[in-house]
Amino acid sequence: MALLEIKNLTLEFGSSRSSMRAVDDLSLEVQAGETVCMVGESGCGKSVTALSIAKLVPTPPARYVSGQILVENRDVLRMTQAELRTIRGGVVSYVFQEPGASLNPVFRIGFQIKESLELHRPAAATDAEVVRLLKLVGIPAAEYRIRDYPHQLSGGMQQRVMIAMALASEPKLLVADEPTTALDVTIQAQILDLLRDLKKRLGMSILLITHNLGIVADIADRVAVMYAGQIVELAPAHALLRRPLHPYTQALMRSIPKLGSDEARLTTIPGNVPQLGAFPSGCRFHPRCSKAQMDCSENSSALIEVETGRWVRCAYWREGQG
Amino acid sequence: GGVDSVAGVIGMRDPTLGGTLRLALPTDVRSLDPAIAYEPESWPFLRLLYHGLLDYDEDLNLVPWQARDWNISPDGRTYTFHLLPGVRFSNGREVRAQDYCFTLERILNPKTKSPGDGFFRGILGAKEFQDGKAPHVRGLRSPEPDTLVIELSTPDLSFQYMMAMPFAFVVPQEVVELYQDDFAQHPTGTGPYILRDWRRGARLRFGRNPFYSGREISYLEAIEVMIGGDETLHLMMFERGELDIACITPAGVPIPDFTRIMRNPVLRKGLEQMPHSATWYISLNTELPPLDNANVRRAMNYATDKQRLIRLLNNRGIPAHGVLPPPMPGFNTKLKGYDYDPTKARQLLAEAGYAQGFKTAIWHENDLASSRLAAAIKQDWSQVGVEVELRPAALAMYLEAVKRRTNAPCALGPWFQDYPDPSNFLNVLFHGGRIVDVNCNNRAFYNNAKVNKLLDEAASSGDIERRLELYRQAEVIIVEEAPWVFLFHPFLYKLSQPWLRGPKLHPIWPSRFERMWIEK
Amino acid sequence: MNVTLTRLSSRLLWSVLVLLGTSVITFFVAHAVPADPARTMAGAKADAETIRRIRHEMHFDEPRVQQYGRYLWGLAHGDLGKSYVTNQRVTDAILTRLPATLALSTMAVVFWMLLAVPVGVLTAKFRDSKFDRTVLVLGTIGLSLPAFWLGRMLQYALAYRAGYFPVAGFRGWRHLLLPALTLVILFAGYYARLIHSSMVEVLSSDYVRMARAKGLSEIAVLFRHGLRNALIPVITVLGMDVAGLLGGVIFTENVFALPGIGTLALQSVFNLDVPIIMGTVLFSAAMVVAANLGVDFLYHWVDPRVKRD
Amino acid sequence: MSGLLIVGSLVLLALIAPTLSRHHVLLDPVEQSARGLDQDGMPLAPSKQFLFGTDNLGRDVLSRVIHGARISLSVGIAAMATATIIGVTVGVLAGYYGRPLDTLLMRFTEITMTIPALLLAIAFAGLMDGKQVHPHPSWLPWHFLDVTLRPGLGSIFLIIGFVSWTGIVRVVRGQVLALRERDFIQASKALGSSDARVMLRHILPNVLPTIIVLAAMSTAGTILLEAGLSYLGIGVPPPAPSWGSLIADGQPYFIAAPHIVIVPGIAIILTVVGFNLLGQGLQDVLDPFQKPVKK
Amino acid sequence: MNLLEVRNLKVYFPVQHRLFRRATQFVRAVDDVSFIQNAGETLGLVGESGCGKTTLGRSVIRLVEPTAGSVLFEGEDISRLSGSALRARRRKFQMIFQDPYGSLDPRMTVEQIIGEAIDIHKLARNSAARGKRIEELLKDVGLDPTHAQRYPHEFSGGQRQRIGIARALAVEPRLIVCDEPVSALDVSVQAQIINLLKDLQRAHGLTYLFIAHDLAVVEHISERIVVMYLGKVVELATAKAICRSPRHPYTQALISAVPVVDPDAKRSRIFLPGEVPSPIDPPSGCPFHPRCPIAEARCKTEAPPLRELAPGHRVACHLAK
Ligand SMILES: Nc1ncnc2c1ncn2[C@@H]1O[C@H](COP(=O)(O)OP(=O)(O)OP(=O)(O)O)[C@@H](O)[C@H]1O
Ligand SMILES: Nc1ncnc2c1ncn2[C@@H]1O[C@H](COP(=O)(O)OP(=O)(O)OP(=O)(O)O)[C@@H](O)[C@H]1O
Ligand SMILES: [Mg+2]
Ligand SMILES: [Mg+2]
Repeated sequence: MALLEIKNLTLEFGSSRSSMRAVDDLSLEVQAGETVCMVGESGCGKSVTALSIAKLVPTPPARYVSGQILVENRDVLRMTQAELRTIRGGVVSYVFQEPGASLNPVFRIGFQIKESLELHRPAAATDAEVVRLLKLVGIPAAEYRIRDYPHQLSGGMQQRVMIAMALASEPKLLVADEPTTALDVTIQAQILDLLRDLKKRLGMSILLITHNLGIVADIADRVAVMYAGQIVELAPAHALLRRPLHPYTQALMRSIPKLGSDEARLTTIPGNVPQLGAFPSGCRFHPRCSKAQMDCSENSSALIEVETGRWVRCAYWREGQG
Repeated sequence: GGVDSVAGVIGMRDPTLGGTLRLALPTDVRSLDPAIAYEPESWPFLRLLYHGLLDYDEDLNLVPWQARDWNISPDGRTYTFHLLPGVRFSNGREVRAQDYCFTLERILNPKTKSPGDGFFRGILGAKEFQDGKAPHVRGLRSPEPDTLVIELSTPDLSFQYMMAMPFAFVVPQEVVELYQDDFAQHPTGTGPYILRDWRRGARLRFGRNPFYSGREISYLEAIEVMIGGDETLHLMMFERGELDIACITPAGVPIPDFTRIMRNPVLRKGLEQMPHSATWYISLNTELPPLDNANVRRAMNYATDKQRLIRLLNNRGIPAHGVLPPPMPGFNTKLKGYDYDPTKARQLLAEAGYAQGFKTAIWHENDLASSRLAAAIKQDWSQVGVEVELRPAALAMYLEAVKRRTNAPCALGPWFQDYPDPSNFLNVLFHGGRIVDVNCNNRAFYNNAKVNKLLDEAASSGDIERRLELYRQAEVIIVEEAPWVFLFHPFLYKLSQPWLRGPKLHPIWPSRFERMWIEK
Repeated sequence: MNVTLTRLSSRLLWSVLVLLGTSVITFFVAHAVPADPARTMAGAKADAETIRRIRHEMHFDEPRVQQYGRYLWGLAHGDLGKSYVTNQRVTDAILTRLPATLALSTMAVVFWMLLAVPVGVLTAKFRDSKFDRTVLVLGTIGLSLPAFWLGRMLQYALAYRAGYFPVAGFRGWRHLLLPALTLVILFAGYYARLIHSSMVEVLSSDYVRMARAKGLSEIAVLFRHGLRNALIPVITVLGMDVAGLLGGVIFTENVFALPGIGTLALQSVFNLDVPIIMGTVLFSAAMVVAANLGVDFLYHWVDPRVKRD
Repeated sequence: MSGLLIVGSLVLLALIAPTLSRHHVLLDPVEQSARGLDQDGMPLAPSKQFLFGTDNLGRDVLSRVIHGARISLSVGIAAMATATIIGVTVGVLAGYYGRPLDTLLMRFTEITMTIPALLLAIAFAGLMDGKQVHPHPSWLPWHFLDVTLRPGLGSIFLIIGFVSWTGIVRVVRGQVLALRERDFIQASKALGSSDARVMLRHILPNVLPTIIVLAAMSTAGTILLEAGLSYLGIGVPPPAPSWGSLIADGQPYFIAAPHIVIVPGIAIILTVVGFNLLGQGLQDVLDPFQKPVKK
Repeated sequence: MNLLEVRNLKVYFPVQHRLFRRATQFVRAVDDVSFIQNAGETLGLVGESGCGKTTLGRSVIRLVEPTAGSVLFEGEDISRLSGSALRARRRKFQMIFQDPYGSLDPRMTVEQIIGEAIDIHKLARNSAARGKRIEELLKDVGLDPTHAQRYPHEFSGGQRQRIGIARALAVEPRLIVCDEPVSALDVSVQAQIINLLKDLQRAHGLTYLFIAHDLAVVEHISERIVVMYLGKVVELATAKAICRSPRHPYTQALISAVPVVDPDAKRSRIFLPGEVPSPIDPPSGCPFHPRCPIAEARCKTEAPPLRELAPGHRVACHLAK
């Protein structure tokens, strides 16, 4: 049984008259102990999907149009505020992109971690436990650090504190929304190592959001590629990186410069990422797709399982395959 | 005498002792030092604390107060006072005649900065003393501990009135010298009350003086004065029973609420009225054309509808036909003055060559009554072609402007008497010899040799009747020459609670709190 | 610690300079008024001779600069001079007026913050709701009322007519209720608005989302995590307003006849009582300067980020 | 935009007031009608003849309030303009050049802030007393430049403007400080723009929305300040019917004839609310554009 | 011939403003940096956040006042110029900013933004010529010239970056400092901009000082790369040399930390303990020694000079071979 099961989630922003569909009929599962990555360009709906898991998207302006989000088989979207609070932190914990902005600047980090403990493990809400957590995420001299304010820590440390805070409630699922984008490469590598290590030790599931395919290669078990509010390709990480099937995934991988490669020119995807609410008809990628056919602008294709565990949203995925 | 004054009291039952009188003042009294305080508002409080040698009875006659008796030498230059025995200051010491010498000398001493030194400059040797050429004033002597002799440099019958002014209230030398500049905070006098508490700008409390030994009995246990707020506010507090007297200003009741009170039978019972010794006028600067032309000035008088002005003030006054107000000795009932006659005004203007009218400005204080009057006068004058620019100003600037030579063409304001003698109006306000470039009280800058001569003669005349006659003659000329627009003489009012009893209104001492009592 | 000390001393130095500048300008502006303080002392009727003597006694006939020098000399010795009108020491004059102003300001600030904080937070939470819009309109009306007009109306209706409150004066805390209410009406809406917009920003911040993601209750999210951050920008405005109030609540004090700094300042201006004018202006300037310092320290307390730099 | 509606109709009313009077729709605002007072010289309560009653001199309150709009609005707007010009200049210079000019200007602002409007008003009123000012070197015969200072509207809006600019400085300076660091300013400098160009072409247009909002808000403030000064008796000289002076004249009557105070009071509130709403509305309209789009 | 020569450039920012005393503490954002750049060459600049890349880039074109050292542009020391002389020189060196949203005045149309450059240096004889030039520039950067009257907010991030490039090109500069021009852009757009920059370089003979933190991008576009750490240059070599055989331990760690898309690539990450120290109070000796996996005693005391280990390969490390 999946720990998290998103079924046909559709979410819109704005009033019902001028609604903009940010997430469209999205389905995704995360099994216990699994690391799933979501990749895609800016604004394609990754964060909104992630936040929906604990119903954290403010409504309004957002509206859940349809679908279910089952966390341990209970539908988050139909929960009361009190029930939600047990899910938030209790089952699903978050680590956000900008650690500096996500820690409350006016409280000591020890207090902020303890706050989590008090909510979900009141018995363990002690300084010792806080120190243990900080040590767990590799903060040196944790005993002294608990009295620090967030601004007194560097970005990498702040991110570790965030992770410690997320772990405090011993969640089953850690949702990390671009946890390393704001950090330097060397620090980013440290954080990714930490996540992988924690997952192994604590056996939790991770839903990791990124637009860096390198990170995917590093950490993911499965990958969901999103484009314009939809999942266009869903596959085991290794397979996907080896042999992307959707034209968008393929183009994306080609447009990334690779260290040590000798290409003179990068392959580009023509055109721009479509704006929210201005999605093209039919297949949303067709205006930029090199393999687009006549009917791509009319028929929106469904996500089809082309191999076991490999789903692609493209009718012509077979074209050009070797 | 003091005992007589009780006869002037309204009230059926015997006065009761005790109780607190609750009053309100718009602004703090400037000082409780009799040498400094020179505002009508602070005088009633000075009376609580200090007494002097002379006082007025209900008919404005001078009577001995803390003097046993007094006389003026036939040449009118030497005043002799004999002190009542056993009068004590509130610090317990008995008063000696020497204290009066000190008191008067103190006023003349420039260091004191008394605004009243002018009243006593007539004492022999005052000038030398003021200029620092003599250590003492020659004209002040105390041959016996209970005898005070004052010698003047020229005969002056009006000097007796100075001795009844609060400036001449006696103060003890040792206390003044102890506190010096701060004497006002520690007032010590011979009055029936002492200062209990004075939170500047907030409140003032008086309690009984244990050493008081005067002839009149005072009944109130305490007097409490709230400081701040305007008259309307005080009236509201009065109506809610928070005050015993509505307003202790001469107006007594704020103009806007007067009619309402008159129409309210309950409130009306507490309202007392009497003519005030004051005149409202517009001075016309006789040195500035076209006001240097007497016809123009007369025209301004004719152009002003005094009845309407009085109506604007809810009929709280009578039209003025001359300078002197009715309660003043020497008031001339025969003066006709100028009635409202715009046709005549136009005609006079045409004669003077101003058929088209002219432009002028009226300075006035920016209080309600003045503003109202000025606005009405502006409209009146515009009927005869005189275009007026109104120049309202706060008191300090108003005075600066109107007392400066060739500056303000017209100035609207009242003159209240200091003492009941025509010289207090005529000499001060119309004597050409007193014209100075700044701070000139002769705001019309009126200079008529004949008038000057009459006024000089009157001032030094030792005969009361002759004095008054000379003043009458001078006033006739002044009215004829019209350096003022004579407006009206206001009434005095007092609105008090039904339980408050005490002496009637008095043109010089409107409020004599020390003689009031609360009827339970 | 040392850094704080140097910072403090440099701030103090600047404050002194500001006060000095204020004193120069006030002194010369006050003396630019065409009126003679000597006559103020002598009263309306005094003759020219008396006034001349007083001018001389008071050194008013000296050059302006010399008079200012004399004033500064006194100031340097802690002597603010004496009132021309009442001869009271300026320091005493201010100190006797301070309690009324202080009590009124404190009461008003406490009440309006008690009102504005929950309203501001809740309107931010329920943004664009009917409640929010009503508060916005009421708040706008509140800050659009002329203080003296509102004071008079309240006084008339609630004190004079209904008798719920004393009409005026200052004999106890009950006398402060109505003036405080006036100030609350004037300020509460504005502060609710201020807190609202600051709170709206805070509510969209990442750490509030984080607090929700932790599973905190909405009350804790709003008032523990949100409010403290939302108050940070409000502190500056509040500091300046409190300074302004302490410098004299001119209209409200005037309407309710409260013996405060405002009435003192007002009267001194009308009387051209230069020492008191200087005193009250310097006092309110000192309040502003002190408020700035206070705000700085409050910032440190509320916002730990400031401490480092 | 209810603010715009209120302000617009008030301005319109102010503009056509003289015409209305000429056509006897309104009465003369300064005429002291003999019928306007009762037997005891008291103002009349609202009636058919005088819709909002008469004031203490028997003048029609309605006409005075409507004509008062002319004065109060023009004082408000002129003072706002003065304040805005000073405030924006000081704010932009201080924010753009930074220390030490910033420190100097901000201290100066602080000093100005502490000097009471009241004192300035009284001093100005005195200074404006018919003095001649020659704003040119004495050896130049440019007498057409001479100004005679008169008390009146001009001095009132100068005073109010002069005490109101400090609030604008803070906001403008804050914005400029933030703008100065923005990359497009750096880009313009990199292109070789002079400081003047940067300030006029980039800084100013970008603070303009704020300035407009501030201007609307400070008009509200200046109208209140004028009313306050008039209430204290140092505002617009009589008989010009500014709202503040209407209240000032009427306020002693507020027990006996409350309409004299209430009507202009409501006019002030309406106007100030109007300008405040206008400001808030403008903020909503202009702001989204101003904020950098969220990354 | 070298176009740009930076000699011992230092940029210190005062930390504390004190009233009458000189500031006592400084952020040593750029600390004694020297390098030479040839005309037509792209020099990459990498390093961790806060190591002074932007400051260096900005001080080269005098947007930041250098504290010491000199910047020779075409042989002329521009760090000493001021006023109109500097302003006239500015058309020779331009900048492209990281944030395409913040670097365009939101209140100007595209035509005004690009036109400003032309107006300041009076590069167009009349308005027709000006219009034509703008049209040309827009075409050059791949934008639709009919969009000239639009405002920046009507464009996407990539398009905005193109406008910024067009503005820089308008004055026909020789050197363009590109401060992370693609970091804020989507992965797919990033490639478009990089290709565009390369095309323009070829067409106009431009010289780029290219700042980025993504090593892969820098390697792709640059001929040589400068690696900075705490305001100092730690390694300078050709792009190939830096990426294939880095010699400084920091560069080595940096290269090893770059995530690689290829799932089969074998990973041997060098773990760097600790965080980047504060530039206010940099460590003594070699600034990298507290995190360096191979540091020795002398690294703590002795600052390593920039040594030339191979032709054109300079490294500031005592131990590098
Ligand atoms: N509060 C909101 N109101 C309106 N639209 C929103 C809101 N939050 C998100 N959106 C829109 O929803 C879409 C999806 O946003 P989301 O944050 O999920 O993107 P993302 O894939 O996480 O992008 P990024 O990589 O930039 O974080 C975007 O187009 C965004 O503009
Ligand atoms: N104007 C300034 N005043 C004070 N310190 C500054 C200023 N600009 C930059 N700094 C400091 O100088 C150091 C170098 O900053 P710089 O912006 O050059 O780094 P960077 O390498 O570009 O970083 P990033 O990769 O984050 O853009 C940083 O510590 C920064 O805080
Ligand atoms: Mg996101
Ligand atoms: Mg940078």
